[in-house]
Amino acid sequence: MPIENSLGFPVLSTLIFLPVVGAAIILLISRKQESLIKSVALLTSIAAFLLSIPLFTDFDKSTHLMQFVEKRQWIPSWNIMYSLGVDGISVLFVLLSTLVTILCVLISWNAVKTKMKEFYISLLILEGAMIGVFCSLDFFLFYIFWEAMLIPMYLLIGVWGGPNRVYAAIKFFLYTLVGSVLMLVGIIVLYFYGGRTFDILQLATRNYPYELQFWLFWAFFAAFAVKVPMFPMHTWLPDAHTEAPTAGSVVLAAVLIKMGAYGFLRFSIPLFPEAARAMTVPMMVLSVIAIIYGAIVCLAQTDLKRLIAYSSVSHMGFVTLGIFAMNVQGLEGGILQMLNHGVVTGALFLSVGVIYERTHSREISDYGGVATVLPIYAAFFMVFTLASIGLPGLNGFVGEFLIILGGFTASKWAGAFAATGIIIGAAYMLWLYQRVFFLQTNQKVAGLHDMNMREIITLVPMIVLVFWIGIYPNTFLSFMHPSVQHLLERVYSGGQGATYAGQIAGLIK
Amino acid sequence: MIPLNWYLWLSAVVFIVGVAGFLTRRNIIIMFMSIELMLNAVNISLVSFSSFLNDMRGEVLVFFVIAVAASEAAIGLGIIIALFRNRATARVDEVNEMRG
Amino acid sequence: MDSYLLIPFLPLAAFLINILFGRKLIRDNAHWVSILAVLGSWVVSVITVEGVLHGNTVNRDLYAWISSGGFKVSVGFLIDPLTAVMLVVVTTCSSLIHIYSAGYMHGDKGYYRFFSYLSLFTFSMLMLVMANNFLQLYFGWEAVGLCSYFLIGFWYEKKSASDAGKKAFIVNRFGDFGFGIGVIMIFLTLGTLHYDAVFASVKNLIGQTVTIHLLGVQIDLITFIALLLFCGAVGKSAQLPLHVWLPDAMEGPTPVSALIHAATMVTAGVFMVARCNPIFSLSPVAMNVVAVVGAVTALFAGTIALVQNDIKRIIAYSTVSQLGYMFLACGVGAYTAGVFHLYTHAFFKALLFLCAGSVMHAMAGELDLQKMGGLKKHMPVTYWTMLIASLSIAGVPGFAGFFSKDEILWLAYSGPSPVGKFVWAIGTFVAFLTAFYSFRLIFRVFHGKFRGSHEQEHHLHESPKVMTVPLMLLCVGAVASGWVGVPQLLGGGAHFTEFLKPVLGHLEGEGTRSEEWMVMAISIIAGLSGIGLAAFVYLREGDLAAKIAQNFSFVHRVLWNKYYVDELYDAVIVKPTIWTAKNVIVGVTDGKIIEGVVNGVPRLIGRFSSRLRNIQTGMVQQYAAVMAIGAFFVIAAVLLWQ
Amino acid sequence: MPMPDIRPLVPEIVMACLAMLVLILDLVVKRKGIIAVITMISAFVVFYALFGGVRGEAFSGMFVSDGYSVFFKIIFLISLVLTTLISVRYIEIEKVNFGEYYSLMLFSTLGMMVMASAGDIIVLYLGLELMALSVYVLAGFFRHDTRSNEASLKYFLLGAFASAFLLYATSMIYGLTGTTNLRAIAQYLATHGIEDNPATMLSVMLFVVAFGFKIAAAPFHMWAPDVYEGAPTSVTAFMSVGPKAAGFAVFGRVFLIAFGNLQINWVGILIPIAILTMAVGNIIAISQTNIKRMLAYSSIAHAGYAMIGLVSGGSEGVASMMNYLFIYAFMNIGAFAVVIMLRTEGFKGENITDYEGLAKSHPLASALMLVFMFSLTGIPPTAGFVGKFYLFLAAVNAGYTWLAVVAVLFSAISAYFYLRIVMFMYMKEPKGEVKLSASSSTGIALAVTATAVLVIGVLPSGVINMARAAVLGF
Repeated sequence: MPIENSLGFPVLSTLIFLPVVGAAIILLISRKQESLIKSVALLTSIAAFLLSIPLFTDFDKSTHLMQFVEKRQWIPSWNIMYSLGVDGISVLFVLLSTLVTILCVLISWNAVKTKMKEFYISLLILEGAMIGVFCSLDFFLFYIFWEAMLIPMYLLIGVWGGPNRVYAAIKFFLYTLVGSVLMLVGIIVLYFYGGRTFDILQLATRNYPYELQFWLFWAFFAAFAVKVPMFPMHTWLPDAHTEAPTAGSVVLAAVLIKMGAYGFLRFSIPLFPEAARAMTVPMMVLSVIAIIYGAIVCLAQTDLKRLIAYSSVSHMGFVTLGIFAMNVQGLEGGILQMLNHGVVTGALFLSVGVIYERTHSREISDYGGVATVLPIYAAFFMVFTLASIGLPGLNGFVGEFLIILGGFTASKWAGAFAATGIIIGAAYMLWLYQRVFFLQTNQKVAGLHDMNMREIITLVPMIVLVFWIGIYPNTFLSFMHPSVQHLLERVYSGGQGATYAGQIAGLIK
Repeated sequence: MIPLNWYLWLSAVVFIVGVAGFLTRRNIIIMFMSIELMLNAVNISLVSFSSFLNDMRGEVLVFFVIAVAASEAAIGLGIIIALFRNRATARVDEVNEMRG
Repeated sequence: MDSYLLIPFLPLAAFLINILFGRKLIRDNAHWVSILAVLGSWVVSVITVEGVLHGNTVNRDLYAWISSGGFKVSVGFLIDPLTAVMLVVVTTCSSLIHIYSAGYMHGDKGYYRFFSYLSLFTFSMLMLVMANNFLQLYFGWEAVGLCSYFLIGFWYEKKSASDAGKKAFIVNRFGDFGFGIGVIMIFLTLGTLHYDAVFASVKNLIGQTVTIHLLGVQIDLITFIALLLFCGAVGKSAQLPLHVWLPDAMEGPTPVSALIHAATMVTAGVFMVARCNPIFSLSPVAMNVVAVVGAVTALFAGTIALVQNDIKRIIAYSTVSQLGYMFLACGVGAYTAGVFHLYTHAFFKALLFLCAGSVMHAMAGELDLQKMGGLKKHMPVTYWTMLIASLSIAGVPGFAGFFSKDEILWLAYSGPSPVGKFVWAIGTFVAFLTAFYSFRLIFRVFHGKFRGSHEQEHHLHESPKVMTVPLMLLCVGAVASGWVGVPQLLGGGAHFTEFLKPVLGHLEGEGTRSEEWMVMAISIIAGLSGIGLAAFVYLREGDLAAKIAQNFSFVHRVLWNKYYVDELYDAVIVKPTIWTAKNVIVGVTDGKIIEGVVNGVPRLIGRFSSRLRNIQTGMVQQYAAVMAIGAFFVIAAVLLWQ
Repeated sequence: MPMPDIRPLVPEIVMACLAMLVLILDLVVKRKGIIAVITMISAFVVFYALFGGVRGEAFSGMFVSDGYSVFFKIIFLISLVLTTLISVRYIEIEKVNFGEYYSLMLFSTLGMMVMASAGDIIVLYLGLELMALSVYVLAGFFRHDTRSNEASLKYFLLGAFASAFLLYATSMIYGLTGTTNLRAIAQYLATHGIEDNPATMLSVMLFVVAFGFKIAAAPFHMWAPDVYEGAPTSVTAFMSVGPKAAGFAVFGRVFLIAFGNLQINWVGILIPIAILTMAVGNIIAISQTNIKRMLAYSSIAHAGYAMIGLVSGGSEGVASMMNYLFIYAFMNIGAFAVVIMLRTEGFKGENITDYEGLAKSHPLASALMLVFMFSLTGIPPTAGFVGKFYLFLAAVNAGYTWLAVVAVLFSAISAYFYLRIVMFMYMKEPKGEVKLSASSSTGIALAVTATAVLVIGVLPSGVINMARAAVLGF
């Protein structure tokens, strides 16, 4: 039973639809009033962020139950409810989404010059859909948001992206769609087995036969693994990240790919606990491959954004490793690392956007000596680089450490191999930093002006988060404890798959 | 009395002749005639069933079929004429502007 | 208010002030902020150490850092005698080097940046030594590595400098990989990361083993943990085989080499091993590994130092060698001796570096021995201080290095360690080498005729007061710091050992007094003969050194090229990894296989589509035929199926 | 002989009268716009008659007015109104602004209505021919355009060919059961146990062929691309919705009522046909360059999806199929409305590349096209998703999970060619200036279809309940 909304107004609905309303207002503004369009977009995103702050402050950290719940009849014919709520796993991502949108609006302020109206409409609708994904407690509603997100994202990449944007956009769309539709069938099958309901919380209390769990796990896996992306379904990511405009890359990195991992946490594991337990081994193997593979690929990249994109593959490998370690540290580390990755990689893409706006080049070899020309920028980028390679005291470390701890608990080999990712991580990030910021000043960057106030304001929230999570992660970890505990109770509540999973786990330990 | 089967065989044979004609003849008019042949094959079997079953429905349907065939003929010929005016051909294999 | 908190946080504040306001507002006054902060730390440290001397140790958690399930770790501080020693070393050296830097770095465009990094380093190092748990130790461990990265690559426009910084960081990561896993193993087996709890319960692990399935090996659990932890120490303290970063690290400004790569950061490994002595002591295997690695490194680096011409690199190899000495001590169980050497070494090695810096200052950045000579008359202060430092490192009696080195050698010789005699022999030989190369440096730089260009000669001058005063102060340390640990044999009180005994225990050597005299005599002889040989080779006219090099050209070449270790790593690790990344992973796996499927399936469908559309010929009769065939199949299927 | 109860027939009678009235009015009214308005008014009148009218059977069960038929008739009327709206300007541009156009549409709608209500194969046949004959003419309405001629001819020849199959099947089932009434056939088959009779199966399969032709299911779909491409765009829009829905209406009624007991037998054939239909439609559509032809293939594919509902059977299956056709009417005609706007004087605008950069010059039209394309793909929150979702729901419910998997994979493939239009509109630079033949009537059609697509996408309850209620009396 979820607990009542303590705020007295439907905060989640407002959060979802406020950006949509903002988009509608922009729709009515004349195309020529560019600054008005931008201001409305900015105000809407700030309003949404302010509105999401109560989720942070009024959240009851002592319970795993859903909070700020709204539940209304929607499509009674199929027993579909309009049902929203957040728990310790999802609440942080709602906040991240609202924050990131503001930053995206800010970073696009001068970068987007064509079809500005459509751009901000897409961005705001995307925000609404993202928040919807994290809040939905009904499968149908969830799926609607999950897929609806594709439309604005497709446009963001395809319309405002780089030279190869069309290919990247279609690749992104089809890749994700193929995964999602399989999940759709899975959802429908679950609907019938779960007593004709789409209510996620109800479905998560039932026990399904192992055979069914097995197939549904893989159906859901198709959707989530593509989104994460897990090896070997990752190749859409570098193209999409690289070709997308800065705001698109940021949203993709910061929020969108978190949804895959979120899906594992919210659906795959609680709905199919036995299958999830039995599948720990392949999942962990894939995660570890992703960590090392993604990192090694980074060593061979010559494109700034592509490198960061591949580093996402590696970092998300940590996340999935943590999730499928299926213990407190792994799960909490995984969730925290999702947040961290959102902050850090989002910030890195924001940073790349800053310089891209000036040089219009993504080639690493076009840079060099940027630290001399743009010292403030170099400092910001350095912090994010360090966070990305998991320096203690910054956010990346806490997540990665917990994940490796959890992974090591589950399987020593997984933990050990994952840790090698940190070595390679340092290598490629520092190499990148060296090639871009150090060495003699490249003629192409000489004379560029340093970050302006708008850009600094864009990055400061990320810096604050990097340090906050790094120095006092308990603020964020404390949100998760009850929910993760509850999840683990669900996973280990026994069943047919347990013995099998036990055998496998014994083999690899 | 001639057994029902004979009628049915006749009907089937005529129908197949109609199908074969439709598939092989290139002249649109002849193809059209083949369709008429197929319809008449159906008529044969309907009438014979009707008589065999002592039921009026079959014969009623036959009348409808004849009537529809007549209107079909009118429209069909109209279409053929329109085509002939524009293309000056009645060969069906020359009418393949749209394909793929 | 616990005043000890000021020790790390004053430098942190200085860092923040400098990094935020340094570029625009503070600029050339950046050193004031940092120096005041570090002097403040020093004062508080001294007061705190005073407290420790009176038994006021501190062990307190500041706040819960990470807690997740059963995993709980705090930010907390432990101040016990071992920490106290480190506090003295760190704050003293740091203060002096801060002051020295104000002169040395004067006029550099990154002035504020330099001082903010120095402050950050001081903060990190203090967090490292004051940690009361492994994770915070790890924090400090990585943070000092970061500062090292920043400072090595301080002149980032130079490719060699930024390369060296990167190398230092990455090589250290290899060590930290083991260290991190060691920490995780500690948590998994003992359920906590706090020192007191870990050290109290580590005995419970005796007899447990850990099996590495895929390799089919069974290892004693404590040994496993100890060796993993030691991995970290190997990286941070530049022991074999992860020593390669330290010589390159000399690309950084000289005060940095003195502070980070001689006095403090690189000794963190020794500190950690000493800190973890309850773990190491339970594993004879690990102890022997530590001792042998230390000894071999000492020898290895000492031999390389013989032939190098870059003055900073010589001192760097000397540092590697001396660090090996410290591990040698720890490995034979003489933790106090190791820490004692750490303590004395900090002073004389920092002094050596600062003197080298002073020489560089005079030589406009020149580092090559072959272009120097006869500097004695131009820069007397530098000469005398450096001479004293060299005497100290050579183990000449009365100087600080003598006491610590002698204690190590004696305990190695007499201690219970099975490898003790072996490492003693190496240690003694290394003492000879050390004396030789140190004095080679002195003689080549300060004696003889000047071999550089005229402009350089014209430019020669003694460094300003702001630099020479710290030299002189350090000089006092290089001589007197050893006097706190004068052995009983020489009538001293061995106060240092007594002070650290509660933390590190005390190893009693088993031997007669005459044996003890003998060991001491041998080490003195080794040192003096080294000096003598150096004088014989380098003070005389004629090119004896070149002739020797010629006659042993193979050995010389191997040593000159540092045993080709860098080349080996490049060929075995760096190049293959990059090659694999480019040609296998990106080229084949990602590019051909995965992308092949991803793009291939749609392409296949597309091709199939353009084939399939040809069925639609536009011919009505073919359409009808398809229908008829379809009908036939439908009917046939149904009838056959029945 | 008493007067039969003809009240259930009132809508059809009204429709017939109005159609003839339009034909006559054409002689006196010069402004054809008025005819269009009258056509639409007729549709609303019939609509009213339909809702206010009496349900029940007439002519001893030969004509059935039940929820099922009413639902389909609503689809027909909607497609009639929408098609009329988009035709007004179009046939002016094409210079075929004749009144017959509208009366033919009315007649064909009448034929469909009769089909939907047919309780007897004879009535079914009559309705079908009335619809077909009108559409043959409509397809060839551009008398001077060879492509229109060709479309008309192909449709006519193949249509007549298929009709012959239908009649042959009818004669066989008549011979076997002695009746042409659907319920009587079912009863006879059930009581006499001739379900497994080869002749019965032959007849059933011939029905599959005939109806498969009407709904353009592979391999009986071959006419569709050519006819859709050659016919006037407005007629194509009409054909792809109305007659197709009518085909499904009779398909459903004949197979689920007359051959309901034989379901296990014919499902085995319909499943491969459905899959083949989806495959052919979706795959060949990828390589099309003419938008009408692409939409023709897309329409084939959608028939494949709708067949899933038929395969699933039961009230849920049928309801999902009806729901889908209802939604499809809006989204497809909406898409055609945009296509039709590109046709201007001297510019055909049928090529896919004509859409390049459309978003720059015509953002609103592009946005609407985007909505329709995503709806056809089945991406929420559009109606197309709801339609597919219901179909899959029914399929899984009936145990055809694997069929749902196949269908979703094909719908993922379909995303490629629908998105290509969006890509051309939004992600390419315009080559030349493209004008749109905007008119208020097209505008209304677009507004209605887009609203419907989005509203049903978010609030589908009404439509679903309507479809479910319609199936109840079935």
